[in-house]
Amino acid sequence: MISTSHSADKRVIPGTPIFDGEQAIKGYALNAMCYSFNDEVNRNAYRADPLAYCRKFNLSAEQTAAVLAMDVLALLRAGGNIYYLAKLTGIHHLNVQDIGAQQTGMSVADFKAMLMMYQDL
Amino acid sequence: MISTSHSADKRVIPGTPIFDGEQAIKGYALNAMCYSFNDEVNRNAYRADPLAYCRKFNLSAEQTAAVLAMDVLALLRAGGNIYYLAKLTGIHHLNVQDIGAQQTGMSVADFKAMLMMYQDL
Amino acid sequence: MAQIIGGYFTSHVPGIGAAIARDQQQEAYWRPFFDGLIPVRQWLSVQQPDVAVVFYNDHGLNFFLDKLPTFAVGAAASYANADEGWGLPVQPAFRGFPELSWHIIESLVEAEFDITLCQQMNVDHAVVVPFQLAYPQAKAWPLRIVPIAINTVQHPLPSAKRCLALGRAVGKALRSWQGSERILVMGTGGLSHQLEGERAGYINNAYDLFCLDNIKDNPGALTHHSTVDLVELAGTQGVEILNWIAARGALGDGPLRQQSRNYHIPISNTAAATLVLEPLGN
Amino acid sequence: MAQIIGGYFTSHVPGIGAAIARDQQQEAYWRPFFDGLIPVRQWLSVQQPDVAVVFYNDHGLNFFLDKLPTFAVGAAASYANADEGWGLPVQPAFRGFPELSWHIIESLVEAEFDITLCQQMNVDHAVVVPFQLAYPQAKAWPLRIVPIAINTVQHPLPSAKRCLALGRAVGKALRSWQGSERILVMGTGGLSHQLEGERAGYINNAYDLFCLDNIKDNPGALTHHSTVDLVELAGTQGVEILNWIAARGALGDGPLRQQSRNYHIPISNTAAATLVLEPLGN
Ligand SMILES: [Fe+3]
Ligand SMILES: [Fe+3]
Repeated sequence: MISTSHSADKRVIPGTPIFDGEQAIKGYALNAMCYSFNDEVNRNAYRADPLAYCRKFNLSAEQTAAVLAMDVLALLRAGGNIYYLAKLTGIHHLNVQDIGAQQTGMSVADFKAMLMMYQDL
Repeated sequence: MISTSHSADKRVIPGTPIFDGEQAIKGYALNAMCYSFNDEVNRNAYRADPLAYCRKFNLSAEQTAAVLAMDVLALLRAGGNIYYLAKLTGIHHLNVQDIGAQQTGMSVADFKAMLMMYQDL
Repeated sequence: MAQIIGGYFTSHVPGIGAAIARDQQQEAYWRPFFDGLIPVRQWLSVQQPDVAVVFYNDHGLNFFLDKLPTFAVGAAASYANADEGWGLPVQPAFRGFPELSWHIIESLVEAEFDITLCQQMNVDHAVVVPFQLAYPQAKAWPLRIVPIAINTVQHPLPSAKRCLALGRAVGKALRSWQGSERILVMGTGGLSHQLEGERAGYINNAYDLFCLDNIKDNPGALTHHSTVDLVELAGTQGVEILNWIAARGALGDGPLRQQSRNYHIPISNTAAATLVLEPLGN
Repeated sequence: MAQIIGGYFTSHVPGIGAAIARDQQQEAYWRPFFDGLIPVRQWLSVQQPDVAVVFYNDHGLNFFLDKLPTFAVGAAASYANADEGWGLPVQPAFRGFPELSWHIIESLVEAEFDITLCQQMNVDHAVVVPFQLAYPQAKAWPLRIVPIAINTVQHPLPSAKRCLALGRAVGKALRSWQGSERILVMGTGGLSHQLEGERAGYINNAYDLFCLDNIKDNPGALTHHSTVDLVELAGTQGVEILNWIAARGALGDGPLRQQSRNYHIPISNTAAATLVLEPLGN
């Protein structure tokens, strides 16, 4: 049988969201908003009034709350795709190590130290 | 050997342009202009000043002359793709039978009569 | 389990949409074509499909040469029709079926079809006109759609063989869909016609009849021509037969019954055809 | 006749571009990675390629989910880099090579790859960073490019097996190209890394070394994992190994020499690698 986005037996990799059709359906508006941030004019419009900008893209209440809280795990659960979300977190001056720390519940220093430890494997 | 757009032995079907890579390279600006005509605002801008509109899209002299003459065979030679060109000829109230007549050197009545004759085959 | 109720194939030229807008269906010029839709409508009113998988080609509404897919599969919640630039009245949007779209997309990528997926997509006359013909009274379309666009704009086009394989892979996906929907397969466009060049107005009824005679029981016969052969045989726009070939593939390898068939020359610059094929045993 | 001079593979994360912008190449954190480029630059200065065929993945600059191709082939006269939203300095545009692009496109469609062709296309850090690494002094890029983008953004991704086949088909097209150009093949991205989820920061050097050890002589070994296996093994962004696999395919089936290889953990969140493979007998 073909495995579908909606099959109950979908494979789960702990701590690892897979951006498949189910997530894509959920996240389209959020990802469209984030994609708009390739354009500085749009980044400035968001900075000026984040809530209004979310409304302009018809984000759900869940998505809007996740944006306003800048909560990456919540953004992912709401259908966000990390490639587009990175443009949003960039506006908030969060680089990939900052969001790594946030998602793993570590300090940024601890997150970086964890990465350095892989050298010794 | 792979047949390329540029091979000298490219197959020719009389009276039948094939929109391949070679034509696409030549026609990109012209086709981009025609694609813009999906939007009524752009159609009106073209109507107001066709030459200025051609310049805005950086059409070549050959393409601009073909547009201003509304010469379909010349538009095709200049790299135009009929699917996009149809949006341009539509602005000039030329439907597919009008441009068929123009390209075949017939009157529109004769062109339509030719099509009717296929019934008797 | 889902059921494929059959295939509905028809020409889709904008001239048909214009004739509908001008209410010319009963005029002598148009009637021989529109009358071919009467059995299609009767069949659909009995079959009551819930969803249509539509093989068609975009004519420069949704796709431009900056991003031109060989095969594109819609995965949107709705598909709007829009202004194509020449004044056809814009028709109501279609409801999509994202879950079925994703099921098809996953099947196709697994089967090594390199599709472009479209979570937002406008559909042009090649989708709209066949529904206007099938549901002339509809204020809103009575079924959902999954549009699948095949490149007929920019050579190299996919081969007829590849399009048949695409259709077969879509059919396999449909037969494994766990929903209870009644699924209509559609292939739109053709038959022979050519808009551009000194050969504009070209029609080839011998090739058209070859297609109509073989597509039901011997679709492989339509795949022995290269795409440039197709241009020569069917005309530059007659290559839209690729949509028919793909749709035929989706009907599977079982025996089919020809439920209705109509062929008429000319409508606008086109040899027009309408065909319904139904799986035997339905 | 054209000659494939070899393959240059490298990580491409934006952090590298940021380090270059801040002139941090000699800092202790960055130097073990940047030093791996020294032999690449020496090799390129000897080889003097005229054109690079670049297998990479777009990260949401040129493609959005409205039209997301599995495989996209550039056919533009030039490719601009552009603002990706997070402040990397925009780099000079690349000259394209439309004639070679179309030759590749025609070969691929003939070989039943359903590519999306892009006559206009912006390229992101995944193209730019590897050239910044290879040509650090360049004010203008000294070679033309044909970019080929592989979907790593939206599942279902193409399988490793399909990507290797794509690369092989591109290699076949390159070997039949009648020009006299010296062709560099590039594969960018990876190795293991994961940006999102509670597993963010995941790195798997065992899998990375498996890839580095096998890609030269036994690339088929990299195709036995499904794309979800790849996510598990390499991380959500580690699936960029697909670009390496495709590039390896383009180098053909003849024996290769490992001209240089570097592997270093971490740069940013990534296990970084740089590799040059050269056909024996060149
Ligand atoms: Fe059409
Ligand atoms: Fe990347």
